[in-house]
Amino acid sequence: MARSDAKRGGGRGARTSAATPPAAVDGRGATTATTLSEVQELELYYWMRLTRSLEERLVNLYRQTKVVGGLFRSLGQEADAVGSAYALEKGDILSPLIRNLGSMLVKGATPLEILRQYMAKGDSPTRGRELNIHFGDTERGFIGQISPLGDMVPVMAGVTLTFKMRGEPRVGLVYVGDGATSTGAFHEGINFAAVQRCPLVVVVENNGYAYSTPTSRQTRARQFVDKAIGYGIASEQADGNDVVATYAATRRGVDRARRGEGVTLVELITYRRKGHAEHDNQSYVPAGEIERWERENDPIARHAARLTAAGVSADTLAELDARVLRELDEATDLAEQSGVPEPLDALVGIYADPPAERPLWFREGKRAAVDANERPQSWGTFEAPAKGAD
Amino acid sequence: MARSDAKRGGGRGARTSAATPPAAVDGRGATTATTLSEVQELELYYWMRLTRSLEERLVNLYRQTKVVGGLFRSLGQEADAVGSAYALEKGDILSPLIRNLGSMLVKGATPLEILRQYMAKGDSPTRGRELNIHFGDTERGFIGQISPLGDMVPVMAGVTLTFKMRGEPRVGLVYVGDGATSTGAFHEGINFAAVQRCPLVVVVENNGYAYSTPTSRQTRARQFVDKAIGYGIASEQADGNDVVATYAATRRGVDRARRGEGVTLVELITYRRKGHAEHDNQSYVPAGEIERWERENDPIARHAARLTAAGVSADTLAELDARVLRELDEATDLAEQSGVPEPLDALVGIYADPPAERPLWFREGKRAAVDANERPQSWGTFEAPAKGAD
Amino acid sequence: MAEITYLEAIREALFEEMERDPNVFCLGEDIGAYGGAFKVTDGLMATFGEARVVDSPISEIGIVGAAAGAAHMGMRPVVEMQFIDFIANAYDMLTNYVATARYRAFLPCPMVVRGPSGGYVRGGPFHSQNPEAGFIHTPGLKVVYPSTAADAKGLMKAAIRDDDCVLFFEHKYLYRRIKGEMPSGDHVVPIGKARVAREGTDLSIITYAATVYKALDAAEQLEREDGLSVEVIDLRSLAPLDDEAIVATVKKTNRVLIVHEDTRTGGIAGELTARINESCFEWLDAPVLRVTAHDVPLPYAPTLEDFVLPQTPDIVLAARRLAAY
Amino acid sequence: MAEITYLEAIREALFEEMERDPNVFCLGEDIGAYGGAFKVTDGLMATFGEARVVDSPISEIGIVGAAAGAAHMGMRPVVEMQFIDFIANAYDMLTNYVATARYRAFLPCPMVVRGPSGGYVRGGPFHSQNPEAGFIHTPGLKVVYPSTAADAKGLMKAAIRDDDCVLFFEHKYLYRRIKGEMPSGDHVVPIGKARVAREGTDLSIITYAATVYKALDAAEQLEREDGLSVEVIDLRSLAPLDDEAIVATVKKTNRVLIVHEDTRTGGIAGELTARINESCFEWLDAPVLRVTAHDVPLPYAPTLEDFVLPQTPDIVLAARRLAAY
Ligand SMILES: Cc1ncc(C[n+]2csc(CCOP(=O)(O)OP(=O)(O)O)c2C)c(N)n1
Ligand SMILES: Cc1ncc(C[n+]2csc(CCOP(=O)(O)OP(=O)(O)O)c2C)c(N)n1
Ligand SMILES: [Mg+2]
Ligand SMILES: [Mg+2]
Repeated sequence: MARSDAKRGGGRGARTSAATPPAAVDGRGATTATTLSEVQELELYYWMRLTRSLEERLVNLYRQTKVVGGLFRSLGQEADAVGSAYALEKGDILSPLIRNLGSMLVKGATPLEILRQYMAKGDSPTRGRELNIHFGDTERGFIGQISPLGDMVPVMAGVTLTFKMRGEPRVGLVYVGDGATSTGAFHEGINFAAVQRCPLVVVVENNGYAYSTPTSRQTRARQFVDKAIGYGIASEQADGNDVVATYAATRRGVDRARRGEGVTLVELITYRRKGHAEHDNQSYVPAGEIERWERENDPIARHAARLTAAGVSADTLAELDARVLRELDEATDLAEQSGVPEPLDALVGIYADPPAERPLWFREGKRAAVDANERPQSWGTFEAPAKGAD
Repeated sequence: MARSDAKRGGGRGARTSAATPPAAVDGRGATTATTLSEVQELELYYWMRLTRSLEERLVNLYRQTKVVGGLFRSLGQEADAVGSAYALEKGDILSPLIRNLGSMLVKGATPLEILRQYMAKGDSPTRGRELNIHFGDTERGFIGQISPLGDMVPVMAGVTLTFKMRGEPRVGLVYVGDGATSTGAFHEGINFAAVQRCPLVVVVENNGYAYSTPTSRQTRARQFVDKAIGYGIASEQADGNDVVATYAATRRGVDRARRGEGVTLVELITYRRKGHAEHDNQSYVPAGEIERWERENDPIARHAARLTAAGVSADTLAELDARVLRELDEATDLAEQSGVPEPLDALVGIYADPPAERPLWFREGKRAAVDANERPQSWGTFEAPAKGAD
Repeated sequence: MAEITYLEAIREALFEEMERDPNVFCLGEDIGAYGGAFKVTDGLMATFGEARVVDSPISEIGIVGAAAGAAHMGMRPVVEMQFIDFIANAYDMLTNYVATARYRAFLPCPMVVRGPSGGYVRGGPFHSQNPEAGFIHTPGLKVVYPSTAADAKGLMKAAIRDDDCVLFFEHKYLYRRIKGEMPSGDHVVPIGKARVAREGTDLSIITYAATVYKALDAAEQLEREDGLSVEVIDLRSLAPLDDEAIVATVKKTNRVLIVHEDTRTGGIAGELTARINESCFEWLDAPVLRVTAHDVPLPYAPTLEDFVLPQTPDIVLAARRLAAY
Repeated sequence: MAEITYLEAIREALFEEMERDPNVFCLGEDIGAYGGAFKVTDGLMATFGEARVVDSPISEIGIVGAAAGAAHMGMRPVVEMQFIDFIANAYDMLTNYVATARYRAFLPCPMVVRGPSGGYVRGGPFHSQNPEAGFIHTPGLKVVYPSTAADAKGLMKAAIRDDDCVLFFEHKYLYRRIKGEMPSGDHVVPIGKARVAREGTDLSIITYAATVYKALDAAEQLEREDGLSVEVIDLRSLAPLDDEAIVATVKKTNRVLIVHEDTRTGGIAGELTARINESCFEWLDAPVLRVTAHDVPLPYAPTLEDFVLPQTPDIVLAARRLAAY
């Protein structure tokens, strides 16, 4: 495939590409390769490692109470996020969910952005307005999610309808969890896209749980690909913990979309090894289940083993690991230096016109009614706010 | 089967049953018969004929502007409504849609109620509050629809969840059109019922159109039964213009539900021979399509032919037809005598407590601000309001 | 110039905007081949083709969401709700997704959601609603509700050109009953500006949509029978509200009656009263009164509907009370 | 008697009502085995079994609709929205189906929809909402929003026993911060009755939920620093409103400040102002003022959230202005 031209032919290209996100080529020239070069497989390794280490970094910051709000992990799901996003070309657009940090990184989101975002900094991508990885950049090709699940499916139907209307050879990809398939928005969106034959890939990340709810209480379908039949669309199913298989299955859907053959539902089977968010103790998970997935089916370990078997040296991988950490150290230092948002910025940009709201009269002329985190005396003993679910 | 005990064994039982709705037996004793006796087949004929003639009567009243609001026909779909409802037992509950006048009649709604309802009379089942056939009676076993399509699916999921929770051997049936399958409510409701294994039958009436929209623009699925796969539920498909086949297919779903085996999606293939409502001129229908269905596939004509072939005399059918007209004449006379609702009744029963709202101060003490149908002078020349779609 | 109806004025605006800007397209149930339940989009598909007049499945969440996605990509979708009542199905998509897009994600979301609204047509509880209150409450949305043919056209053009989401409520009672001449040229009515429908000095009636005509009739009668000079303000835009025009009329007449067809509790009259109270308390010679529908789902039978909805005699009675205060 | 938290008080009410009435059952996402995102329903499944504590798919339309169906059949479902923000997804089902069921079809619909609401918790735009305005606007629904632990319990019991649908908003900031003793016996707080949270004679603050505490703090400060006697009314019920209590406090103090955490435009303060204006215009010595959130989606960063939401100093400033008027 034509991806990351600039780095072809050099074994160390992967690391180069890692420093700056791969400059993927124009979608129009895209081939339909579903096999990958070693350089590309090393890129996949890098993105997965970056995802995991970045989340580990966030855990540290969370424990230091530097993260505002909840922290969401994709531990064990890095392959499904990275492999699927990697199937897109420049110009294509994806809409990530809370487990798709990896997809966003592949699409060019930077660790610095993620860190600032989680720490609610004033120079974060949403200037402190939105949580965690809820942000986007249509230029780089990802659109930020909102919390109500399923809503991004109709939105991405509209994004890809536009591609089709304009005759652009671009493709969209939207993620939904096993849980989110139960929403009306998912249904209306995928059905609309199917009827309109939008160039859209719908990736169902079946990670076994929606918060505490096992898949068996979410649907009676044997498997999520069965839903494709009811929508009259194509489907693919893959082992979501095999990054190459994930890539290939998604790529088939992407190619189909680009050929004008409409929607594909891709089911990626994976497993959520951490709780819904950091506060969740996973009491509802059968004993041993998590450990078994960790032991037998870690996507990074599996990919590393594949690379090693293919002759990649342990040093090469270790260097990539070290580079990831270096990059994260740098990003963390920078992120910690950022300031908090200026209160008055809260009133800017609700509309294009007027460009800002005026402060209410009882605030007029003041920076804010409270500069510190004000708390009524009558509220009694302070307890830390429960970290909300997403 | 155990239906209409009281009338078994008498060839003229059908007509007797027609006068008073059949006193169906207790569901608990229900057998699982999917074949019908001649008496029962005559009942089916009667209900279909009653449906059609009642609608024809309504057309006359509509032309005389005695119907308030739009008029909706089920011409050509009488078999799908009647046959499916006939598969239920006493104690079972169905939720009809706008094409299910026949289902309601089978469940005990009377022509008089329907006529009063369409004419917005004060003694109509909703006392003039709701349109056309939007009414119900949980005792007799039908729950009134609301206009937003799909909403009755979750509601019937809850009705049947209750049957299950209480261990009652009752079954629910909910109708949706081909168009309504595109709604989020349909999806969330059928999925919920599937997961909970509610004793629910979901009948998709595929009549080729949703208002002007052909099925091909509603879904890419080859057929609606394919949707059952995506929900992991059972399905049945039948010729909706064959009242006996419709009955049998639905009955299999009903029996499955009663056995505790959860939801069945029944697709009934039929055709909407009239427009969405009386005002719709069906300009979007390919030439000859309606005529072909009328000529080749009229459900009443087909059933009459079957009965005749089975030895039922033309006289028997003609007597049933005559009886229907007699009943309708009586009902029409009565309905026309009914008065309009008392204005103050508009304020009664929004809540159980308080039992009524008080008239606003500018109305206090007055029957109404206007007794006639007031119209601002400034509105210019009067044109009749467009009869709204449902 | 010939007069055209309120409905034709909307259609004319759609035609002209689609001609002007290839990014404008229409999306909705039965709007294409059939031309819409009320025929507002009649002829559009024949002129602009299926790609720009998209007949959708029955999926209000789906089409509002799809419009948002298209708007992010630079399109300017106009979505029809077959009846505005079904906008309730898209409440999450509109209030959570669309309204916040610019603020939380810097995503432009220029789109119009339009549909037949309002009562007096024997439409019953689900074909007569006035859902504005649930939306003016949401920062990020704009809401307009014209009463004249010229405003219907001019506001539709403004709505389509606005860089944010505009909910465009069309009063179905007015569709074919109201006619007007179209101002020549590119007639755009700015969002956020009220209109003085009638000048007066003794008291002000603030209203919008169909009840503008009831207010005008009442004003006529009050002038004739009571010698009262009544000013009638047609808000036209409900979000943002034209505070200047509201303050001006209050300071002029010192007596305010608000009339709306929507139910009473939580209707927009409350917000207007609060604003008047905050900004013009000293100018008020009487309490701000409101004539509204009763707090019930709108029933279908004529006697019931007419009782529940505000009528001209109600306005006359309330205005007299106010004038005598 | 030992104090329990606001959250525990809700749980206690659920326990007691489920014990009392076999028709009461709970329905929601992650409420069973997990006990709910905030653990409100913790222990219910262990006590009452899976049949009465139903873990549902992520389907707010589905579960609200199913609750309505069950309610028609004589059950008394209590539905949890994992965060109240997602009630927007069920807006059609609640406003069109549930709210009208009794009126249009004589179908009883006794059900409770409850969920964690409100801000001050760094929850961002979709985990902090106060959606009351969109629902008090709908005839047929009741809405309560308690501020104390005892009211949380007593109102939950009243809500479950009410023969219509009650939306029960729980302020998540108060969940574990507020404690109180439970009155003994079968403690039911009637819906539609406000509470005088503090007696005063110089001015009235009308509020509810978390801002009750901000108002109380402000009252304290105003007494200390200004010698002002401030009455604080905790509405508790937002639909129906306790007009009697509102009128009583206005006639007593003649000056009213309304405080709510919800955004300003279209918030409930408008309705309150209209009612006060209509019924007590002559008793008002000053305009009714309101301290509310700014009209923006609620941002996540503490500096932004604190700026957008109403704070004690805002109330103090506004009250001083009002007292000096
Ligand atoms: C409409 C809606 N309802 C409820 C929630 C609360 N919620 C957030 S995440 C979640 C579980 C999501 O599960 P799944 O879709 O499987 O995604 P996963 O977290 O497993 O990746 C729930 C219930 C929500 N965000 N949106
Ligand atoms: C949620 C919603 N959107 C739109 C409508 C307007 N509407 C009423 S009936 C109808 C077509 C229904 O078609 P289908 O479900 O196939 O039923 P049929 O009329 O063919 O029996 C539409 C679009 C509605 N009632 N509800
Ligand atoms: Mg999941
Ligand atoms: Mg149909």
